Amino acid sequence: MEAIIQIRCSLFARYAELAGCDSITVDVPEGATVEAAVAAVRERMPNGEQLPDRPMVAVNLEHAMPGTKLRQGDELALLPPLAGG
Amino acid sequence: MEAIIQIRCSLFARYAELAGCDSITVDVPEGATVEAAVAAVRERMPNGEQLPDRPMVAVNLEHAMPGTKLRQGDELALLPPLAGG
Amino acid sequence: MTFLGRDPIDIADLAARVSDPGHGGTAIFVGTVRRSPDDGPVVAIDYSGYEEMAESELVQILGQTQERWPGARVALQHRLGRIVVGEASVAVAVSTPHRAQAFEACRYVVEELKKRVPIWKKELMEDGQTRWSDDGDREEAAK
Amino acid sequence: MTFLGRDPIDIADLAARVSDPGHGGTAIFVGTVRRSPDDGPVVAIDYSGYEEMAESELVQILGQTQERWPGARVALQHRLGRIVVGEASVAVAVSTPHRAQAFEACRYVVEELKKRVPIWKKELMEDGQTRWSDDGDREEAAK
Repeated sequence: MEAIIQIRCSLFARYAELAGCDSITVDVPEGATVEAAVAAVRERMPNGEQLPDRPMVAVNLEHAMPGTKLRQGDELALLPPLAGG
Repeated sequence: MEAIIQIRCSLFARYAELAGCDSITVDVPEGATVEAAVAAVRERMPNGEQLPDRPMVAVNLEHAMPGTKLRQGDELALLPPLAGG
Repeated sequence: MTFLGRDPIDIADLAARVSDPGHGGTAIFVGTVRRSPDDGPVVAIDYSGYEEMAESELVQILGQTQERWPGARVALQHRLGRIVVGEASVAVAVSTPHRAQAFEACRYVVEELKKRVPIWKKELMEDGQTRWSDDGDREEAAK
Repeated sequence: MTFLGRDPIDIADLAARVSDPGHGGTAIFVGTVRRSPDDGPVVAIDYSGYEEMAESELVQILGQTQERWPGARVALQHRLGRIVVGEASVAVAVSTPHRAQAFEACRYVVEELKKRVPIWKKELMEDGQTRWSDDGDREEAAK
């Protein structure tokens, strides 16, 4: 049987405002991709349908690709378009 | 008869040190070029033979070419290689 | 070392932090909250960040800068919280032996920061409305 | 307006002088007297200038900068007299609406200054010797 892991996904700025919260935890199969976890977040999060198709993502404080695989304990984050400076 | 004009030539930095003075006045024919005035300065000024062949020159606070013609009252200056900044 | 803070940015302090007797050129960039003529009456911007990641990205950017311009000294400060029009939100100082590298390295740090560091801006308008600024860099875009 | 002076350069003041609510980017260059590893133990530099002409050239350079980058605000200070290693001899600040122009215009001012403004340096060595520095820009050459 496939192991299930919990992934905590942090939300920032306009995404946090959209969801009305700072983080969402989703259950995904071990080894699921970032893309699959984002799909789970989109489904679970209030107003998740308003997220862009492919939001910018970080895993463990690093920018990550949709194909990156996730393990138990990884920290996911959805990043709205950056606007620093 | 050709009119003679007095041209005061200011010296700076290493040229002032070379000459032991800050300025030299030379007599040149009216309409003489910068080049001719510089030749007169070179001849008159202590250690003038150590000036470069074509020192950088200013006339009336502007960079000037060797062919620029001089009139009474013009302020000539010999500028060592610039090193501002 | 921390690059993020809430206090006003002190440019002279930043310059002093990269001072080096072997370095002749220091380039400094200061980004300031501006009131754009085309975008309505912004009075301030609230800056927020994914702070842990922003610090980590900045450490990387500074490391890459020092790889590319060996010996360069870099100092950087990015302010978070509410910043009113005319005040600095970010400043980067780079010193190198010669000036060309200082300009290039400073520009590099600023461009990388814009590209990679997770910081966001919420604009506060004169009428009390707010707006997320993520359609480009309002207060100082690249073009 | 005067660009030359004997007092230490105040970078924060220079930045404040180009501050503008419509400008988001300020680029600042600071040239510092440096102790070069290859040129012997310089302890200070005596800066002198053809002051009237230097002021006039600087006015022209700033005018040309504003023609090329309309609306740019520029402040500049060049120090004369004895400046010890580690202290600033020149600083240029330029603000523009967007950052790319601020960097370009600041660089332009510095390069033009080096090319055109009649200022000279006499290096003072540790052993008391002096040397005119006109074989290139010791403390921060272009390369």
